[in-house]
Amino acid sequence: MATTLSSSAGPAGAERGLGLLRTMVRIRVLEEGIEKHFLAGDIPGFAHLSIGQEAVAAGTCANLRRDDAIASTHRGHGHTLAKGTTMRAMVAELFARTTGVCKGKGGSMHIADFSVGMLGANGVVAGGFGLVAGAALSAVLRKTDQVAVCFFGDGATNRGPFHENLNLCAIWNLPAIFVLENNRYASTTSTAETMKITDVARRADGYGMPSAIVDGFDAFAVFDALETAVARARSGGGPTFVECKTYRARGHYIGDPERYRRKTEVEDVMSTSDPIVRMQAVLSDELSPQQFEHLWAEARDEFADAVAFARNSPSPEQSEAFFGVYAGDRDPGDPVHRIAARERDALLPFAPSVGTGSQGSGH
Amino acid sequence: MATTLSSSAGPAGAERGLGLLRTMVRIRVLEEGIEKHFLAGDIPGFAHLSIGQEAVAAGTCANLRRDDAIASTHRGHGHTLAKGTTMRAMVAELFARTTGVCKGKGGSMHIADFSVGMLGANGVVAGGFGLVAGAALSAVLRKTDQVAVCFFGDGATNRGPFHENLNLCAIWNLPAIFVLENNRYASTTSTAETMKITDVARRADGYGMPSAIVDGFDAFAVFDALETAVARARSGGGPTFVECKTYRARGHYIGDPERYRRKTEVEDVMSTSDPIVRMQAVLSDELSPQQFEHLWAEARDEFADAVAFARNSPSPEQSEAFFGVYAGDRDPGDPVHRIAARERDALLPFAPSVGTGSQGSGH
Amino acid sequence: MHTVTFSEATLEAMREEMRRDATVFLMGEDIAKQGGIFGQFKGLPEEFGVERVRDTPISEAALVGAGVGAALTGCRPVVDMHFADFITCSMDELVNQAAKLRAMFGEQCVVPMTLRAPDGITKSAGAQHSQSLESWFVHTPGLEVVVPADPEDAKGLLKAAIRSDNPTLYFEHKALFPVKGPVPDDDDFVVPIGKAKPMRDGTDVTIVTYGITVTRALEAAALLEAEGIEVAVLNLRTLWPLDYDAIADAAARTHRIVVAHEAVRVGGVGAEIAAFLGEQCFDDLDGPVVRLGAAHVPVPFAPALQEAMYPKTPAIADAARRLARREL
Amino acid sequence: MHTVTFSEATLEAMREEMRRDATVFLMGEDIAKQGGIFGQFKGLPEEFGVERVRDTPISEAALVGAGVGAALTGCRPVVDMHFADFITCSMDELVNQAAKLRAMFGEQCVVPMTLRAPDGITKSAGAQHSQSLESWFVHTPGLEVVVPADPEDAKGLLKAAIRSDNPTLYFEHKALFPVKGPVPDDDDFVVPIGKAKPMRDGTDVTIVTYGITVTRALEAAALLEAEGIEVAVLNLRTLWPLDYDAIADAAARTHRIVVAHEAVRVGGVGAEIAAFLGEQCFDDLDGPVVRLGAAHVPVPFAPALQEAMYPKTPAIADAARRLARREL
Ligand SMILES: Cc1ncc(C[n+]2csc(CCOP(=O)(O)OP(=O)(O)O)c2C)c(N)n1
Ligand SMILES: Cc1ncc(C[n+]2csc(CCOP(=O)(O)OP(=O)(O)O)c2C)c(N)n1
Ligand SMILES: [Mg+2]
Ligand SMILES: [Mg+2]
Repeated sequence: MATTLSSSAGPAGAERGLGLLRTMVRIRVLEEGIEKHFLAGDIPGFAHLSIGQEAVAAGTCANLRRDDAIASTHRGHGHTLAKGTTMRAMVAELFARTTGVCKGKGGSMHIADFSVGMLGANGVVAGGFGLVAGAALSAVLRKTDQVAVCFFGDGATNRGPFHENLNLCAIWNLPAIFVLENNRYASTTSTAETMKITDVARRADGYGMPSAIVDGFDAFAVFDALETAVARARSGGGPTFVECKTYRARGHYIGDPERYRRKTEVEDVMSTSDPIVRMQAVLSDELSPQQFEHLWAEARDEFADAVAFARNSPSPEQSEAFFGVYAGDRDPGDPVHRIAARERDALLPFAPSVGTGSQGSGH
Repeated sequence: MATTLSSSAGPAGAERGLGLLRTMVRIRVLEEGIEKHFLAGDIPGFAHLSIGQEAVAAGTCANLRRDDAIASTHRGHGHTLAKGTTMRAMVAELFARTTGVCKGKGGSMHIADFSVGMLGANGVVAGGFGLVAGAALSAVLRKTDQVAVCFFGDGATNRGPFHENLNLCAIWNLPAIFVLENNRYASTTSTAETMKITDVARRADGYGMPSAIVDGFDAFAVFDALETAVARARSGGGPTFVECKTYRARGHYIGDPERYRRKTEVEDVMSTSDPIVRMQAVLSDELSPQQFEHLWAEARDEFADAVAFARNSPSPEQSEAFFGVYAGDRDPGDPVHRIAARERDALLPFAPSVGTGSQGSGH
Repeated sequence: MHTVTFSEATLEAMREEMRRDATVFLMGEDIAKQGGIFGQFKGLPEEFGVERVRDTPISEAALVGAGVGAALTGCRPVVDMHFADFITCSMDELVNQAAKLRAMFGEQCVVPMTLRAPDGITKSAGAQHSQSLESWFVHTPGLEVVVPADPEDAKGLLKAAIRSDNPTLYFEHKALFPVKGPVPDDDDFVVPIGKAKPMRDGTDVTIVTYGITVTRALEAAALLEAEGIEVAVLNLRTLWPLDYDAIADAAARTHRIVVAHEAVRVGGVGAEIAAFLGEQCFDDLDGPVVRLGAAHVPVPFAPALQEAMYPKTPAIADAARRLARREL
Repeated sequence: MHTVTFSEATLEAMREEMRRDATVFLMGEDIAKQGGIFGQFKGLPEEFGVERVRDTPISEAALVGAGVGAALTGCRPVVDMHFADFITCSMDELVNQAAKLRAMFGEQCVVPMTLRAPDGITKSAGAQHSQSLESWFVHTPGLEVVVPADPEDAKGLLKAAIRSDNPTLYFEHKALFPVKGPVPDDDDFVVPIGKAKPMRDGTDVTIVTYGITVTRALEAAALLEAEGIEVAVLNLRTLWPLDYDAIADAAARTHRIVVAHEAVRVGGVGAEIAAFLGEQCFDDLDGPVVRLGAAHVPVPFAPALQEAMYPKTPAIADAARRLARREL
């Protein structure tokens, strides 16, 4: 899939580049901050960082409207931020506070923000394919021109739901876009061990779905591929598969001993491919070092504000553990409420009080 | 995948053809008989016929040793017979008798014969992929040169286990062969509705697995493709995908009203493609009409004998319903036996006596 | 009231809800072209078009997954599982997505999806086409589970399931589809989720049951009536949320309870009910709670074996009789 | 006896069985290169090679499916599910194939497959990484289910599972892996499948439990001992086949029973046990069988919420105390 005119050209391109750069910098700052606070014990649960992959989230979401949908993965901070969730709502969620976007019930692996069409990170690898197929089907049935985008990793492409949902979207010509972040690893396992092909995009052929392969370190390249794909989907042209060749610069999870690759491998890739460094180089004719520094400073301020916001937010009341599951369970007249209230009464008296600090550690 | 010399050539070819023809005729006679006895109420449950597809079973199994494995589908009579199960053991099973190959506990949809490496028909579409991947893996781990063959329909290729197991066999280079019977329909639904591609073999590319497309009405063509595939698998060359273009000449199940296609469609295909008619035509220089008739008569005798055998066989004792689940459950010292015996004692006194006739009807 | 088959009752429910709400749609394997294995989809594609009545590939995981996605984004999907046994092919989508998303996401969303699952033992369908799996889903927080026993339930519960904002499993017994019964004429008739229905009163024993076993329990009660034993029958209708109050009420009134279902007895819904009774109604019980269910075996193919391994009218009558006669 | 962690105990079991029987092999995601998330596979690829200790793609359905195929054809596969929650991704292979093939095929085959499934609530792993799903499989004929409570169980039950000719689910609680305890030195030490183990005697109440909750029950018993209440603790070890005799025995001896587990209470294994007691041991019971289990909610992320929704030592002690004091 070729775009005739790169979106990086001219003054419009520079402005676009600045937008993409800002998003990438915000993601980087957010994730470096998450790493620090996770290790400090402020963030419970698991956390997976997308450092090195920011161009995919930025280049994709820059093409989306607020009412378009995305589904994300266990590695979803970048997608979430790029789709429009505030750092406050995200950090408060990671800190397990009531002001978090999921009221502290989701955490990093299950962060979602329906106000911006973000249908959730997912603790199940390949969990997003069905959600996106369904959101795309829903757009058709409700006769809107919304599109739905699925982010997923190379590892997810070996699961059955990948196969079933891509085929379904192809035959029904749904406005879905499949954005593969091929970062060369699924946890400890390299793609060379889990598939014989090097370009996963070949699998799209088996569904009769058009595909593109792009340099996933180049936010412009991602933007261009998605621009075409989104236009196709929005105009009834059906789904597209976009394979972004990228790299995970951190461990699989925070704390990963990373025995499956050499430190130098990471350094080698990042020294030439860091998507932020590359974008800054592209924009260096248009923007001064001070302007770059300003972007970083803004992002750092935003993150510091989000941490302060999270710290000042309350942890949920323990009685909250028993509600918010069924649509009716806060209504005293609903049968399910009565059952939930009985469970609360049975267990809550024995609940240990738990500090706001982390119980977390890597998995 | 091309075979340089067709296995149909020369006197050896004629002998091979005769063998293939005999198998096809036996399958046809068996299934026409099953149809009759099902409609007469002798066979309970569901039954799915493979009439029109006999060349695939015959051409494939002629390449296999007794200790090679096959996994079949809900449409498995042909595969089972071709792999070496006797008609007696099959018909008795369909009649739900103790002399059936599964003691009457399986029936058409779950017929299996481990004595000939037949790992079972399967009531779950795509249920065979995992069994074959595992049997092939087992052959490698046990250091034998056995191969494992999976029969499956076009519909099954849209399920996740297809994807996962083909990829697994490819990356591990397992001695597995995937024989697709693309008969244009999955129940009421044509392949045109369920996939955008016409050659499912394209999906094999996505696993880096070699593939072949053959005329599935031509038993020689199937034989040749499988000869290559089996040789590859046996010699450590890994899996192969073989797509056989074929046609289901009967309803999806016995009793199917077939509203999804015109009667003339079936007649059109069968008038030109009936694999038995075609093989007889190929062999007409070598064999006389009497010889052909002899083949049919032999098969009919074999079937009549099998029906007589089944009719003379007992139905299982009702107490059998409670045992044969766990390896230990017939051993009075085993904990699971005691539980099973208690269940028998609780329910058996109320068991209605059931005749040997059918409760069956189409599904 | 009018009389229809169970199958037609589900059709009425589908038609009314699809007319009432344009976001309701249906998808499944082989549902449109021949009207479904049990005729339960007949005429729907003609009235609502193939956009809203979709034949699908054999891709259960995608169907349920896409059902969840559509439910999250403004639709009310009804997904037909063909046979309940194939829920196993979409278990992750159901259990780890549909059931959990609302809770995990802090109530940002609802998942108004209905799964229709023809289940139960009939006609030697064999081990892979005969299961009753409802117990798994009662144990799975986030799901609703309903099981109609007759055409009235079939219509009213299906409408309730479609209108519910929660993911709802609707288990319909294959052998019930041709059964006839009265159904209210009102287009807005729904059976409330979470409420059991007393089918008959009695003072000696209550048979607590659901689905096709309600019919067997009623037959058993009629048999025992002739012997002078008064048996009440409680049709649960909904398995989650379970109507514990109605069950406790039965214990308070008859003090003797039989729980019966076609699902495997061990770990079945009957265990939950019996355990509840033993815990919360201990003083009301004058005898053991007797549980009846299928044996702990895959359903065998041979008719003689199939018919031996699950409880029908005689077994139910025997348990109620012995309980009433203080023989237990 | 020697003292090892739970994780090391499983490693000993794997090593001994893999040495003993060349057909035993192991496969799973990310098990070889870093020794597993809990160190439970450390050193195995070095000793047995990557042919027998296989890192796999993320393809749970294929892993279990291939496990069944290998088990049918002469191997003894051990398949690691990574997290028990992902059994949902291979539910058909487990329930419709592994569990049923021997029965459907008239005993032509055995399916000696072991599924290792790290489960349970710990460290805010959230709703999709915290489930205890054993109840589903007790309800599924054809499967064995074992749940070790300590290193001794871990080793002995894993060896028994591998040697068993039936498909066996081995649920290992994530929080148990670092826990230390004594393990017999004998290479042929196995814990028999189907037998419960009394962990301590007592005359007032028995806590019937399994897995990680055994530790909590023992803590509760120790607390109550100080109050003069004598509490017995029965570690079930195997959930299927369930040791009904040992449970009945407990009822005969203490007449008061608490059943506790970390799985969801509703429809949990505790329901089967309580129902059995209410039915078969009615006259032995002096009070209600009290069931404790997790609330009927997906496990929440926030630590304060997670810790509120399942029973730990204080809740178990309270139930036993009230039962002993005739307050229930
Ligand atoms: C169904 C399922 N299997 C296994 C896991 C454990 N797991 C979490 S992330 C991961 C690797 C995913 O790899 P990939 O899809 O390439 O995404 P990446 O981590 O590289 O972003 C695994 C195996 C899971 N969460 N879900
Ligand atoms: C998992 C699953 N889904 C649905 C069905 C119902 N079903 C049985 S056969 C069949 C069609 C199979 O089509 P195909 O794979 O092409 O095989 P064919 O019948 O053409 O031989 C369907 C949908 C099933 N048995 N298993
Ligand atoms: Mg990856
Ligand atoms: Mg077909």
